[in-house]
Amino acid sequence: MADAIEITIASHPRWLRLVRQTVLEFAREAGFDARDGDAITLAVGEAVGNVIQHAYEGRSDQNFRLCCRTGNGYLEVEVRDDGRPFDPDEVPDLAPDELRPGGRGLFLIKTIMDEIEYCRDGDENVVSMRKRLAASAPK
Amino acid sequence: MADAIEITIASHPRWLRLVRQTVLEFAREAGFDARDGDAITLAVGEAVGNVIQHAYEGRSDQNFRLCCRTGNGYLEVEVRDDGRPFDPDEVPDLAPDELRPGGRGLFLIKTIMDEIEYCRDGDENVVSMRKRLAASAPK
Amino acid sequence: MDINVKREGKRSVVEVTGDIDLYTSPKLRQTVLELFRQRGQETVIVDLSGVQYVDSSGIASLVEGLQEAKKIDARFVLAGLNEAPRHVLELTRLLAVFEIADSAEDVV
Amino acid sequence: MDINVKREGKRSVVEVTGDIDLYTSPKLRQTVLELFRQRGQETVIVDLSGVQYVDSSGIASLVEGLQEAKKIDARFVLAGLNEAPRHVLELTRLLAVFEIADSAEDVV
Ligand SMILES: Nc1ncnc2c1ncn2[C@@H]1O[C@H](COP(=O)(O)OP(=O)(O)O)[C@@H](O)[C@H]1O
Ligand SMILES: Nc1ncnc2c1ncn2[C@@H]1O[C@H](COP(=O)(O)OP(=O)(O)O)[C@@H](O)[C@H]1O
Repeated sequence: MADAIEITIASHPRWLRLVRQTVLEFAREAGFDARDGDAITLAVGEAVGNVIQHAYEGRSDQNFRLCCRTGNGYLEVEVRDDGRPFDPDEVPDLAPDELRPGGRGLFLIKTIMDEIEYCRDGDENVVSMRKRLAASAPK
Repeated sequence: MADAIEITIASHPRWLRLVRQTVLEFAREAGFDARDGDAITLAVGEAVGNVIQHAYEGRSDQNFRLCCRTGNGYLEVEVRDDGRPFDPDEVPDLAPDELRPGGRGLFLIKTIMDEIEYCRDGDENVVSMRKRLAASAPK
Repeated sequence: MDINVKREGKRSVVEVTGDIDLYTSPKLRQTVLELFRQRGQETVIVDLSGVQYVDSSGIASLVEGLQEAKKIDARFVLAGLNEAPRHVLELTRLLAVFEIADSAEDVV
Repeated sequence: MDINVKREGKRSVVEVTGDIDLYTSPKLRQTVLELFRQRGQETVIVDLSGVQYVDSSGIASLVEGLQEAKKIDARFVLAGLNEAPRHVLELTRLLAVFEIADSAEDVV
């Protein structure tokens, strides 16, 4: 069954937990097990954190949109903001186990999700992430 | 600090849990304690259940919108659907402890929330509910 | 929500885990009514110790269970109420209407 | 997220409860760096047994703690890792980079 939720939230980090709980519940209801649900939640949390920190440069009075869709054996999450444009190809690939504080968000998203795509839609930045449901865990 | 989230969801009861978790987290972050958070969650769950069951007459392929706002010492939740119009004044007040199965949803909403208002906005039904934060628990 | 029924002769314990809401309450309703109607149970205990949420449709299912029990002179007990389910029963003034037990084992 | 610091001489245990994310990690970072820089601690153990979620900003704070420890020849230990935080450290290949203990009491 195809199903979707869409949520608009202020760009304040106080709402990150709410984003995570919503995504986790969506992923679980879409048929992902607890471990995959936690990983998807982490990936989406990173994408939203980047929107707050980088696209909106820490401004907490902006809005972003989160859309979760599930259909035949997959989950798709889209995050939209109207902040600073962003080209992920300009970000250097760094080894995650190097001893420096930042720079592991995109790595985590890529590692966890099966597909990730950045694009610009009018004035909006759109990050789309997809994960397939393992054949063993349909619901 | 005034803050808001808005969420659009399919009218399938499988998403009721997600609605509740989102509302609970919003209420807690807005400063309500666990007991009040649970009660607010129940009231909103009843309002959304009524939209699914009555406004959409059980059809699970429609959408409804939920908006949560918090400002100086209050929480406001609005539920919007474009289903069948509804006038709560036509619903008889029944004693909740009478032995019949249904008819306790509106009673619970009214008991828990400080204010509740039904109105029609264009093609939409709007339920607005408000609850004040007790003076002892600001955040 | 998961339901696990333990039947011993004329007495059943219905162990519920998870939330009882509009999505899940039909299953609880059906389980309870079947135990009275098809299985001829004389006592049905609903063990709610694994339940943290009950909405008005859940209350409706429990009231139907109680109504069915009264009709056939059977016994219907709610056991192991957590805080939130207890609060809903208080708000709807039904706490005194049901037979309540601390746990399923307490019902003699 | 809540932080509770237990200091015994040159050794501190930083007990964290809740999620470590972009919202809360600055507090953890500050607590740890202060223990090394202002309090002259020789061992700082971060007890994560009350933590179910750590994001990359949380990882960043822990890495800064480790960097500071290395700089001043002190010891920095992560204790009581639950499954999700452990998984993040595995994914970022940092599990072998940190000193890990089952619990704060295990650190001798
Ligand atoms: N949504 C975004 N908008 C703008 N810039 C971004 C966005 N996401 C990532 N970036 C840029 O890519 C860099 C790497 O991101 P990331 O791997 O998440 O690590 P970190 O956020 O810790 O720096 C960021 O420092 C930032 O410059
Ligand atoms: N959002 C709504 N749209 C249309 N009708 C409604 C709505 N909410 C309530 N009603 C009507 O009011 C009645 C009482 O509602 P309620 O107290 O929630 O109990 P119940 O849903 O168990 O019947 C319902 O049976 C229905 O006829």
